[in-house]
Amino acid sequence: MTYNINQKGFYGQFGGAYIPEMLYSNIARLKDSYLEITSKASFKQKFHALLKDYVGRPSPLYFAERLSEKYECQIYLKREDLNHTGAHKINNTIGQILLARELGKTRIIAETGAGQHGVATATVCALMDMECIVYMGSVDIVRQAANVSRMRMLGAEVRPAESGSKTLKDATNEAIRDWIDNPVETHYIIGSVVGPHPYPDMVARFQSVISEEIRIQLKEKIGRENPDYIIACVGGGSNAAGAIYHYLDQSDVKFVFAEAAGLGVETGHSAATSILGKPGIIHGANTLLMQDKYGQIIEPYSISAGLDYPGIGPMLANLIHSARATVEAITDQQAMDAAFSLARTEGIIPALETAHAFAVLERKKFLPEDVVVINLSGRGDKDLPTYIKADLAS
Amino acid sequence: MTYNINQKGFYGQFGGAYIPEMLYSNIARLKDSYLEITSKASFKQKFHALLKDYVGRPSPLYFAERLSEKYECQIYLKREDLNHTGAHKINNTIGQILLARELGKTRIIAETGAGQHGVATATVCALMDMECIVYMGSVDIVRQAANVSRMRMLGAEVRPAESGSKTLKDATNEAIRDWIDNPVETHYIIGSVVGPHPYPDMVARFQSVISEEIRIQLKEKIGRENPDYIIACVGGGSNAAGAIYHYLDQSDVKFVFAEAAGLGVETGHSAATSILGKPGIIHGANTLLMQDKYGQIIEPYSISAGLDYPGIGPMLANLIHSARATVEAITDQQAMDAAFSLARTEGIIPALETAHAFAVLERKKFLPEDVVVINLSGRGDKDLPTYIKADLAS
Amino acid sequence: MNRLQKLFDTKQGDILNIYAPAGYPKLEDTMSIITELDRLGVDIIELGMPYSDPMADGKTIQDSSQIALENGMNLDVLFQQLSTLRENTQVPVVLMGYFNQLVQYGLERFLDSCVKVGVDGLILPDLPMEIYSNQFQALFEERDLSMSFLVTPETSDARCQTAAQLSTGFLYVVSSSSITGKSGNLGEDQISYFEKIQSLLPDTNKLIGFGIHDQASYENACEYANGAIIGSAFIRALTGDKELSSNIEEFITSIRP
Amino acid sequence: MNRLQKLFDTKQGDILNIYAPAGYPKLEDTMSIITELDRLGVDIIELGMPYSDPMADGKTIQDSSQIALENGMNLDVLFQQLSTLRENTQVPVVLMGYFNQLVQYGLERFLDSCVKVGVDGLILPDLPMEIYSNQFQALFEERDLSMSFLVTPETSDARCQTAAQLSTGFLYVVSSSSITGKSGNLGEDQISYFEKIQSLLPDTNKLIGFGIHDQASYENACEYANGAIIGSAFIRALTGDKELSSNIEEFITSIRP
Ligand SMILES: Cc1ncc(COP(=O)(O)O)c(C=O)c1O
Ligand SMILES: Cc1ncc(COP(=O)(O)O)c(C=O)c1O
Repeated sequence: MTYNINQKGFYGQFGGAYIPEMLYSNIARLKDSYLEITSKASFKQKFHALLKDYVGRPSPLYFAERLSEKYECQIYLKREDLNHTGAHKINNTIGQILLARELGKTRIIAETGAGQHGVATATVCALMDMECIVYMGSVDIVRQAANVSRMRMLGAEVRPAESGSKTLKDATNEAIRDWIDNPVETHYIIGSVVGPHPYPDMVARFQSVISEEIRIQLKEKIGRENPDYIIACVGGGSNAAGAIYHYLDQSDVKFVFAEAAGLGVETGHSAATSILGKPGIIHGANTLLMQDKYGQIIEPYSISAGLDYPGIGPMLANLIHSARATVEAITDQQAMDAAFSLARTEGIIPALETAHAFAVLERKKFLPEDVVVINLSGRGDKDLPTYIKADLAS
Repeated sequence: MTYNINQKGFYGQFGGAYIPEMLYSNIARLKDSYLEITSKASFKQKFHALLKDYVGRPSPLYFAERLSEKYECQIYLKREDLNHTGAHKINNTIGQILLARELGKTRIIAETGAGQHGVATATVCALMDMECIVYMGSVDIVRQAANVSRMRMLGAEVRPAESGSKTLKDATNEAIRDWIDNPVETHYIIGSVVGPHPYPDMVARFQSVISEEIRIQLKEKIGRENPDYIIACVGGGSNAAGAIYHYLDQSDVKFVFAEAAGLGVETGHSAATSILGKPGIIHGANTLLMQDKYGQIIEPYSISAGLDYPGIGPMLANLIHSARATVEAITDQQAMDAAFSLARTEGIIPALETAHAFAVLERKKFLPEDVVVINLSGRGDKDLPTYIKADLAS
Repeated sequence: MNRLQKLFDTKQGDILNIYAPAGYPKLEDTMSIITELDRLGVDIIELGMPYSDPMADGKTIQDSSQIALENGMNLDVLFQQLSTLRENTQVPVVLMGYFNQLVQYGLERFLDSCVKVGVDGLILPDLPMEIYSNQFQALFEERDLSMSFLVTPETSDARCQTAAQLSTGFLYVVSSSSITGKSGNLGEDQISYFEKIQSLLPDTNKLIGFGIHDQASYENACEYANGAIIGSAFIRALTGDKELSSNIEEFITSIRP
Repeated sequence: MNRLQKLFDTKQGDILNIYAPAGYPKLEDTMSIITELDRLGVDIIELGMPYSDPMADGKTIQDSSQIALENGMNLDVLFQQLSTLRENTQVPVVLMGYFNQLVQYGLERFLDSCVKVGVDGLILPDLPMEIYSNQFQALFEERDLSMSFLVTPETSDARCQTAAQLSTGFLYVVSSSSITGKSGNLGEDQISYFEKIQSLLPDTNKLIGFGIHDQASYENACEYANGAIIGSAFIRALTGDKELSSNIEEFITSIRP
C-alpha cells in the first residue's frame, strides 16, 4: 500500500480537482507540466541553490538536550524556524516562483493565515521582481500585524478578506476569485498541501526537502535514518507533509499530527478538522472538512492564525483515515504553555502554530530510547503580542 | 605590521583595561584564562556543535544577483540574519556562556541596545538554565519593544537604564555597576568588541567564525578567498570585527565601515564616532570616543538603537586611525532608504543597523569585477514599527 | 423531455435566464420571486442554493448567499418551499450550487427531490465534466434532469465540444474570464470568442452569462447566443427602494422594455 | 610632604573623610561646603569631579554628578573655584574623578593645576595600578601629589601589597564588593576581610569606604582602619530640608556627636 498520490490526483478517496471551468486551463497546465518542469536539471539546480544560499538550508537537526531530559526521550528539533523569513513556507514559494517563471507568469497571488506564507510569497516576488497580491482575512491582519508590515515593506499588496470568519478559508476564497478574474498572466501560489490537484502533491514535493534532510542528519547523528516518531502541527498540512514525505512507506516511523482544538474540541470554537470533520469538498479537494449536514463549511476557530482552517490536506486526510497517522487536538492554552516551556527550556520561541506540536510532548509517553523528531515549523516573532498578552493575564 | 591585539591588550594605542579595582579580579581571571579555555578541544567541540545545530551555521554567503546588477559589481551577502535569534550577536553569547560555565558562574548580566544582544544572551541563558539580567536604556526599551518581549518570554529580567541618553552607553554603565555589586557568581556578557581587555579580543574571536566561513565560501564560489571589499556597519564593532578578522593582514582586502550619522554628522544628533571622536576612555578601553574638551562623554544619537554608541571597539579605532579601514557616515534617512531598497530588490528586510552598511553602495563606485561582501548582520523584524512609520510618513 | 428542453424546442433566441438566490432577501421570498419572474415572461429561472463558500461567484452573490443562510435557508427548507412550484408555474427552473451540498445531502436523494418538486436541471460549477461523465451522468439521465456546463475563453475547442455534448439543458458561455458581477461592454476579444463558439457549436443551445446587466448588454449577448443569464444585476435590483414585486418588474422591463 | 601625609603623621585614628561632588547642589556651593566641613573638623575632603559616566559610582553620586554638570561644572570652573582654597583652609583635599577627564584636560596640566590650587592628592578609580606605576607615578611624585588606590575583598594579597605601596595618601579599602551608596551593617565576611588587610598591611594608612552612612558604621569602620570615607549618605544629607550649612552640620554631628 502506498500513501502517495495516484495517477488521478487522489490519496485514497481524498484529493482530486473540484474546480470551476474558469480555473480549468490553469490547473490543467500546472498538472501537465509540474513534474516535467521540476525534474529538469536546470530547475533543480536553481531551486537547490536558492534553498542553500538564500533560505539557509539545510536547516539544522538539533538535539534538544534539556527538553529530552524533561520528557525522558531523545528529542530532535528540525529547525525550519531558521529559514529565511522564519518558517518552512519559503521552501514552497521558492519552488513555485521558479515554476511560475517557467510558465511565463508575471503576477502572483497568494492567500495567507499567519502571514508566514504571505511573507514568503512577497519575498520571492521581490527577489524575482514580480507583482504580488496577498489575500488575508481581516481578523488575521489584526492578529498577525507584524507579518502584514513585512509584506508591505517587501512591496506586496495585502488585500483583506472580509467574508465568513475573515480568516484563512476566506482569504483562500478571495485568492481563487482573483485567479478566476485574471487567469492568463497570474499564478496562484497556494501555501499549503491543500487545493485542487496538483497543488497538494506539488507543495508536498517542494516541502519534502525537510524529510530528505532529516534522513541524512539522523543517519549522521545516530547512525540510522528513521526516527521512532515525527511530530508536526497541521493547519493545511504542508510542514507535516514535508517532514514525513520520505517516511510515508516506512511503517516503523510513527506520525503524530497536532491539530488546533481552539477552546476545546467540543466547545464549538475549534479547528480540529480531523476529529470534527467528515469527507467533503473545500477549495477544490475532497478531504476531511468541518461542515454541517448541508455541506455548509463551519467557521473554524484557533488562537493560531495558521491553523485556523476547516480543512486539511488530502494526503493527511488519507493518512489519518487509514490510521497511518494519529492526531492530537491541542487547545489554545496548551499551545501557549508549550511555547513558554520551549522558550525557557531551549531558548527558542516557536510560532504559535508550531507550539501545538510541542504540546504533544505533554500528552504522549515515550520510551527513553525513542527518537522523536519535532518539526519546528516556524519562529514566534509574529506571535509576540499574543504571547505577552497571555503572560500578563496569567 | 599586525592589526591584531598585542600582549598587553592594546591595538596600537587603543584598548587596555581602565577599570576600577572592583572589577579587577573578574577581568584578570578572564584575561588569564580565556585563551586557554577557548582553545581546549572540549570547548571548541561544544562551541562549534552549538553554532552548527543551534545557531544554524555556517550562515550562507549569498550572491545577490539583482543588487549586483543595480550597483554594477559582484555583491555577496553574509547572512548573519539567518542565525538563531536573527543577528550575529549569538555567536558571541554562545562562546561566552560556555566560558562562564567553565568559570563556574551562575548568573549572567548583559547590556543591550537594539535588543539583539539581550535576546541572544537571554537565549543562551535559557539554554543553559542560568539567571539572566539584561540592562537596556529606557529609550531603547520603547523603540525595540519586540526584543523586550522576546527577552521576557525567554525568562530574562530586563532592567531599564534611566541615566544619560537612556541608551546603550547607559545600559553598559548599569551592567558594570551590577558586576561591581556581584563580582563572585556573575559573569558579564558584553555584546560587542568594546570594554576592557580581554573583551574586545575575546568577542572578536568568537565572531571571527564569520570571516572564517567567508574565506571558505568565497573560495568555493569564485575560486579565491579574498574579496575586494568587506562592508559592515559599526556600533561597537563586533559584526565588523568578525567579518574582517581573518583578513586583517591581507592588504588587498579593503574594509569599509558604516557609522551612524544620525540626522547628519554636523547636526549634533549623530553617532559617527570615528569622525566626531578623539581618543579617550569609555567602559574601560582607550578608543575613539565622542566627548567634549573635558572628557565628558557626548550623548550620541541614531535612529538605530544598536549603533547609538559614543565609542567604537579599539580594534576598529586602530584600523581607522592607521587608515587600514575607511568609514562612511550614513544618515538615518539613507539607512532607511537602503532598507527599503534591499527589501524590494532581494526580498530581505535588514536590521536598521545593517541597513547602514547597505547605504554604502550608494556612496562608493565599484568596478564591475569587484567582489564586495556585505555583512548582513541582522534581520529587521525588530525594526518593523520604525520602517512602517517611515513608510507612512513618506 | 423536461421544461428546459421544451423551451429550446420552441424558442431559439432572446432567451432571458434570471438568477436569484433562494431565501433572499427574505427566507419566504423564493416562491414570490419565481412567480413574479414567470408573470413577467422570463424564460428560465436559475435558483441559487446558498453556499457558505461560493468560490466561483462574486461578491454580490456571496453576500446574498450569506444573508439567505442567515435567514435560515437550507436544502430541506428549499425543497419544502418548492413543493408548490408546479401548482403555480411551468417556467423552467434550474438549481445552481456547489457540489459539496449535493454530496452531503446525498446525491440521489437530492436528484429525487429535484424531480419531485419539478426542478428541470442543475448547474454545479465545481463539478468537473470528467467526474460527472464517469460517475453521475446516468443518474441525471434516468431522472430526465438537465445539466449545464460552463465554457470560458480559456476552454480549448475539444473541451468546448465535450461540454456541449454533456450539457443537456444549455451550454453556459462565460462571457469573459471573470467572476460574476463584473460589468462592462463587449470588447473585440469577447466578440471573436463568441463567434468561435458559434462556429464551433452551431447546434448547441447556448446562454451567455457573467457581466450581463442591462438592456444593451443583454441584447448584445443575444446576438451571439440563444440568450443570456443575468445574476448580480438582478440581485442588486431586488433590494431597490420599492416593494419586492415592483423592484423585480422595474428591472425586468428595463431589460426587455 | 603634603597636607594629607602630614595629617596621617599626626593623627592615626578616627579620621573622617567626606566626599562631596564639586558644583553640587549649586555650582557655587563647592567652596562653602569645603569651608563648612573644615569648620566642623572633618579630616579630609574628597572632592568629586563630576563625570558623565561614573562607572564605579552608585546612583546617588551619578545623579549628583549629572546635576553638577548641568549646573555648569567643569575642570576650568573647578580650578577657578579652588583658586582661593588655601586662603581659607588647610584641610587636606583630594580630587576624585575618572581618568579620561585628566587625559582630555592634559595630564601634566591637570597635575600642575592641582599643585597650584593646593590639592593634595587624587583618587582615580579607573586608572589601573600598572599603568600608573609605568607611566605616571614620577609625575605625581615630582609634584608631591598623593595617590590612593582601592582594594576590595576580591583583591589578592600580593595586589593589596602593591596597592599599599603605590598609595602615597591612604589605601582606599572598599568595604564590600559593592557600588558606593549601599548601606548595611558589617557582616562576618567583611570583618574577616578587614582583619586580613590589617594584618597584611599593619603600617599602611587605610580608610574604609562604601556603605558608611551613620555613626555606628563610621565607628565600626574606625575599629579596623585609620578612619572612614562617607559619600552617598552625605550627598543625600546636602539636600535636606534646611539651609546648606545646617544640613551639613546636622549630618556631621550625627556621625561624630
Ligand atoms: C510556522 C507555521 N507552522 C505551521 C503552519 C500551518 O501550515 P501547514 O499546516 O501548511 O504547515 C503555518 C501557517 O501559516 C505556520 O506559519
Ligand atoms: C543586527 C545588528 N547589527 C549590528 C549591530 C551593532 O553592533 P556591532 O557593531 O557590535 O556589530 C547590532 C547591535 O545591536 C545589531 O543588532
